[in-house]
Amino acid sequence: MIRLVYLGKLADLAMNDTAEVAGPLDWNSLLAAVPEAVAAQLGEERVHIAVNGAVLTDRCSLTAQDGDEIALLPPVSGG
Amino acid sequence: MIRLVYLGKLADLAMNDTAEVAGPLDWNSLLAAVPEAVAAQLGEERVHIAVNGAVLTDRCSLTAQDGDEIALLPPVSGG
Amino acid sequence: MARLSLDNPRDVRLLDKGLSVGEALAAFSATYERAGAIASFLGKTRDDGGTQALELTHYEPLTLPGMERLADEARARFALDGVLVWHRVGVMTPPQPIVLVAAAAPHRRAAFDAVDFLMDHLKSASWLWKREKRGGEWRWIEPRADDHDALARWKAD
Amino acid sequence: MARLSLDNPRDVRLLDKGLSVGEALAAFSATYERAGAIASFLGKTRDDGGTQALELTHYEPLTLPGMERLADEARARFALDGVLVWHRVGVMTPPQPIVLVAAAAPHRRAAFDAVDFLMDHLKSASWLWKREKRGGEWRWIEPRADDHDALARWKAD
Repeated sequence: MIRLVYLGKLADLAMNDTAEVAGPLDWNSLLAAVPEAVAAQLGEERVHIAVNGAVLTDRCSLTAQDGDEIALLPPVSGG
Repeated sequence: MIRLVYLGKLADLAMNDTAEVAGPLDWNSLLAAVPEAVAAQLGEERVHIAVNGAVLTDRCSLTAQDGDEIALLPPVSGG
Repeated sequence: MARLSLDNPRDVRLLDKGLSVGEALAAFSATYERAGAIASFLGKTRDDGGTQALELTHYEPLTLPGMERLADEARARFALDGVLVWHRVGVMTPPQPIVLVAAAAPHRRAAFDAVDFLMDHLKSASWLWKREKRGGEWRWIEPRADDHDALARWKAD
Repeated sequence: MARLSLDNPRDVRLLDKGLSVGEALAAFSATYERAGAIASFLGKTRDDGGTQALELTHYEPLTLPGMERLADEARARFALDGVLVWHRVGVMTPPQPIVLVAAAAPHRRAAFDAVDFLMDHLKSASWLWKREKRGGEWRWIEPRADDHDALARWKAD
């Protein structure tokens, strides 16, 4: 299984902080695997994707296997 | 008597922090009353004069009577 | 008070409890006692009457490593003796400290600029997500346009 | 630690003894606990190997009143909740604090700018005279050209 981690408002939209989905996943199958409200947000350029703690420069190049962790990172705000 | 207060390097030049001189004093008699090395410094625009804690806008307008305190204020440096 | 021990030349922390600004800055000043200039910034939840609570979420694999890289970037960019970058995570209520940044340097300008640089990047370029509770409702905060403008200053040169 | 009591909205002091930065900033943060932003600057005698001692002279009738006016000017100029302006006088040896400035404000920019403004003016527009002892010789310090440039920034607008 692949672990999805929803950060910030994506966790609200997914109504969960995490989810497990069957691998492998690419960008299109990720869009299909997440709740519709999350998929709509992923359409925005400002959501970043990290695989096993490494942020993807080109998120469309996503490939993940069972055992990987994919984090969905909406716009940040700290300080 | 008028009390003169030498600040900063002027105290070194006067070899004293303070001095007493007879009043009244105007700008020219002040120049005559202080040690030569101090008078040379007073020639510079950057030395300010305060009478009884009030800095003179035009130091040439100096007038002081017995009982007054004249402070001679060279360029400052704090912080 | 007991001396807090700081990592030198950078001390970067994510804190899930309150922080004591006095203790932290006393320790920072002692750690860099030969530095001529120490600038600091403390950001607190603003008690403007409306904010009931604030929550900061982080993502373990990214947030702290990203802050450590940011601290190193500040050290590379400015002539510093050392930096401190502490950020709260979790739920907090006003008035509680959220972020404390300090920079020690031989000269004032470098210390000031480093703190400014670190704050701009923590605010809108670190892996943190902030939400606010007002009137019983939680709302996610996104950086404002001027936060992005502030960040862009550092990219111009 | 015992709570230090600060004058609100400005606490201006000439100190003839050492100052505890941790205690001062803890008290400052507590005094303005509703402020979202607190910026501070601590200047210390720089222990560059050569400086054996430093002496700061003041002139009672001018120095403290001038610093109080400066603090009020900062409050008039920036949107602040309060300021702290402390300056050491007398003889000190490295590494000792010389100056501590802090500003509390609703927003970060105002707090930063106020500390910057206060430091520029303390450095070259306050009634203080500094001399340094190096190699056994005392030498009076005058502001450098860039100190005057720093001051001029605030007059342009």
